[in-house]
Amino acid sequence: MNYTKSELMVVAAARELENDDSVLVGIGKPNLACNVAKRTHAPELKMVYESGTIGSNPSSPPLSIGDPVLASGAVSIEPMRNGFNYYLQAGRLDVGFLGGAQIDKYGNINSTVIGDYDDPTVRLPGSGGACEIAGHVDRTLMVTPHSERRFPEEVDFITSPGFVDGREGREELGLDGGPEAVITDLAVCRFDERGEMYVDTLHPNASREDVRAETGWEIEFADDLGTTPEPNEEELRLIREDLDPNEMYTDQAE
Amino acid sequence: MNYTKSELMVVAAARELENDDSVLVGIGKPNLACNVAKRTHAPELKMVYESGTIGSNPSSPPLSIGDPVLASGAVSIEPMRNGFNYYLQAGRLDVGFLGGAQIDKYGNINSTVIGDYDDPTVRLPGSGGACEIAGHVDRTLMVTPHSERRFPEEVDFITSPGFVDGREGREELGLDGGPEAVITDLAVCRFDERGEMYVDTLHPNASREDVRAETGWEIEFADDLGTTPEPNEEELRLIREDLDPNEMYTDQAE
Amino acid sequence: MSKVTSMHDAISTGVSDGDSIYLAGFTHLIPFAAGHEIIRQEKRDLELIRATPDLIYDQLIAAGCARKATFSWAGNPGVGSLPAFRRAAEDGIPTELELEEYTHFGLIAALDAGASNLPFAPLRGFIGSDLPEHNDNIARIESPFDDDYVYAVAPIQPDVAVIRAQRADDAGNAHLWGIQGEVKIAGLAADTVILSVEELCSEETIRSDPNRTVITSDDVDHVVHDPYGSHPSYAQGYYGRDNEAYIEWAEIASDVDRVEAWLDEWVYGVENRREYVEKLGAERLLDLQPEHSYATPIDMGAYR
Amino acid sequence: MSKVTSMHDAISTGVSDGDSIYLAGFTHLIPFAAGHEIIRQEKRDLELIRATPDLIYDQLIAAGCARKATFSWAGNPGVGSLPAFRRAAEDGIPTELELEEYTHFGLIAALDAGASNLPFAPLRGFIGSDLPEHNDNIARIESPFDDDYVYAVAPIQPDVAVIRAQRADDAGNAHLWGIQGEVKIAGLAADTVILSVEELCSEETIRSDPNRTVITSDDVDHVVHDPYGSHPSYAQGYYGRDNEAYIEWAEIASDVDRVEAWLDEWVYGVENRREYVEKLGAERLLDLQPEHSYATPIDMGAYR
Repeated sequence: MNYTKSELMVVAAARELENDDSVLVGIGKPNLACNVAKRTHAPELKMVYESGTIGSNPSSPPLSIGDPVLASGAVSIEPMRNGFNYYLQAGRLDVGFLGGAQIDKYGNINSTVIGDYDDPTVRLPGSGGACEIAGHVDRTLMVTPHSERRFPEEVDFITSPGFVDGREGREELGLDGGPEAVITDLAVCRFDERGEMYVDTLHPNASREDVRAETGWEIEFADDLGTTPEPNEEELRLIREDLDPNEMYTDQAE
Repeated sequence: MNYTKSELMVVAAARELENDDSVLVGIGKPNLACNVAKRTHAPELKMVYESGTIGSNPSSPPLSIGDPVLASGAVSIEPMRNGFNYYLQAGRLDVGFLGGAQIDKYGNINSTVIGDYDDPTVRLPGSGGACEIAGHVDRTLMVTPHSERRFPEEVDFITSPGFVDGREGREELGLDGGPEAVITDLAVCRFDERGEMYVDTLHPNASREDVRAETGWEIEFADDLGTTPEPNEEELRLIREDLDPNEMYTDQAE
Repeated sequence: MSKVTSMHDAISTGVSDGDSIYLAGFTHLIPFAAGHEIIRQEKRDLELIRATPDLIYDQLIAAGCARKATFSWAGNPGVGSLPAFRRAAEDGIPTELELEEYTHFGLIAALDAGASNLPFAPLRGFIGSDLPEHNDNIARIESPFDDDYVYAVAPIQPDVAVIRAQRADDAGNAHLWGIQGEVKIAGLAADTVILSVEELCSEETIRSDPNRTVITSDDVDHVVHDPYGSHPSYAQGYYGRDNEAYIEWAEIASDVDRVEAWLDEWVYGVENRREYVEKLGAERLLDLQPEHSYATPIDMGAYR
Repeated sequence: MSKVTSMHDAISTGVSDGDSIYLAGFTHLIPFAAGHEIIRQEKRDLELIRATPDLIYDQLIAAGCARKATFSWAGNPGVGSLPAFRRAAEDGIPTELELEEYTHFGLIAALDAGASNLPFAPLRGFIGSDLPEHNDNIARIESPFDDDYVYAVAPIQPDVAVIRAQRADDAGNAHLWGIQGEVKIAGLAADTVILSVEELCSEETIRSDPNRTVITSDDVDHVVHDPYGSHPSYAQGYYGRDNEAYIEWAEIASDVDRVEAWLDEWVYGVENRREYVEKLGAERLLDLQPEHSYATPIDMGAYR
């Protein structure tokens, strides 16, 4: 099959989802990934949005996490306090998608500032729901392009905790779960027993050198380094025909 | 007019209510009093129940504070947490009606136990909403028959705070408002600048001696001791014909 | 994915001796049928939790099912006290009854903390009351921002909650209207949830009005279709509160022998709620029937 | 008792220079018309509070109305950043912008504490984040019952909240459906509440469905009937979100001159929302129109 890097990223993310997961869906590629999963191997996937919609079944991909297609036909809609309090904090959500301007080797995410907090070079949007999503879901998934700027050894500001300074650090704070996978345009990365990011599979056509060049520290590679499985026909058809026909979130192969 | 003591109590309570009050209604005589007020001098009275119904307009007097007539036609219905949190605690309610097995000279109420807490002579129902109603409304009204047993100098157990050990005591706890009036079958009592109960008006046909005999301490009388105004024709008609035709909560004169 | 079962099976699977259970509802939608099934199955040593124990807990206590009551108001609303509760609390008849006592606000805040996975909930409650001295799960706590203070309550997380609603689909997504009480947070706080409804409906009906949903399928273990399952409490729009039955209980329950006879007739003597309702008879049902009064429609819109 | 007034009068009476204001709504029902009226009336030194500042706060900042933003996510959802917000925060253009920053959960908890008259709200939030170091209204607090801990946030009580709903009676009892966001607690926490609705309805309509009520008249100071008052945000069942307008803003707002031109045309250049809607034109309105999809009815019952 002919496919693009962004299509591969969406499909790799979709395959991280299991049939009985409740997932806090983000916008863009995460939304596509959830919809691909729901229409293939995970029909029971329960899609929850920060806006409080539970069990959404959007007829078309939403631009924001509060679009009306997420409310019409949802199973339930909760006020924000209830969504955060009862759903997120009480551990009802299995998976969360997060993005950020920087992700470091412990999976900590920065979406607040580049530079100093009080006098930033770039003022980013901030946490939104991310900090508590990172703290309370079982598995955090990150989908982001690979670049040295985006993958520093240490983030400028921890907006959302990964393993903080290692798995023990996170545990000492009383947080369960943690980062599960980082899906880039070069590889799928996971976290070792110390909580450090390593490369688990390289995408077809990507090399160790490509990854090293775009990572801000000496990232390690799995002993049994694999190749990321390619998207199949049905997955690509869903993206191209049903979910993102206008290529808003993916570049698409012909 | 011919009227009974219980009818007078209901009417005296009704007259404590003002047109723009939000009142947390109790069952029995308080419910009658609120409905008399709403149908006479206080048409804008907003009736709120512990069950979470706001702006109820019951077609017939409810037996409990959660009857379906309180829900049908209400302006709003809140889950219990919201009712207590946003309405009561945040000071949205002006008046509350409370009863109890004992009321003492500072207006403290006991509806928990007679005797020792751990080995009670009588186990009473407990606080329910009363403790926080007493703490958070501007004016607490009590409607109860006068007897020495019910009016001890000090209650066995403070379920709901009146002025605790005087107005200063209540203030030190951070509580506003407090007891406004105690309406008995002999008199209407109020509270002086120390927070002690005194007799403000005697009901027609009741004497100082009657009150002294039924009160557990040397209760004082207002310098300008008055007589409780009698119910008028319309108030009695409402009670007898519309609100309590079966004499569930009042004895009625012919 | 259907979780529909009988009340018999839901209780026998869901409730074990020694469990803490929460039969939810504030006056409205009280799960009487579930309580009666618990009595019939002779569950023992239960901790009964609810703000308002009501008649159903009085019956469970009278039947010897309870070891403890966690509550905030133990009375028969508008009528008087709960005789069986008092006999157990005052004289240990038929069993000793440990009490853990709150105010309504305090108990609801504790349940909310349980539903929220918080180590405590703050409230301006208990102030000036003697109650905190008698309950270790109530503690004073200072504000970290100024010299203000509140009380905190520890979380309550029942082993089992039985909740009722007007309608649900067979997976357990439920719509409730009228007085909501603490139904939602009881369901969210508990490990096991038994949902009993007046009507089974399609998932489409639920999805047509998501703001009406009180609990979703992920939190529900068993769904029971039990019409009139709340009598003598009520279901808004389906039947009214049988106030006569509440008034009668005051007399029945004041006498141990009469309670036994009543339990024999109305609980042990019927197999399930259907038989109970048949025994109630059509006349009583008709007397409790309200006229229809539909809510003004809302349009959710179908968006492409 | 009618509180119905024009948006012009509601804003000129309700909002003063220096106020803290909360234009409520999470994506849904954002009060754009109110924001534009604030710009037209040249209110200054406002503290803008909301989880998601959105385009309307970007416009208020660009117009020079703001001195401070209290927020948790300052972006254009699905599109990118808020250019005017960034210019003010990074370079003080057109005015310096003080920031008070939370997470969504933290800000909503703070607003809930404000609505509840609590000195703080606890949450398992901010854990592992650098944010608490930069905000004195976030503090760690220990559980009084075990060795657990949480963070607390101080209450937020805005001077003014503008909230929108689909329908209300003229006294301000309002029904809202779809995404509820923080509309209710914003209204409860604020001193002054301006309620703007798509439709005025009878009190009877409100009372037909009390579970749908988001706020009641006692908490509402002004009622404004402003159809399409949320465009380019949306009103569930009435019109859809104008996603094109959100996407276009990214380009417009990146250039100070284009922003000025846009404000001249769409804010200063129209007198009120009605003129704005006329300017939008019928074609755009039709494109945003959903098909009808009514909720399955519920019966509240008429009880005697």
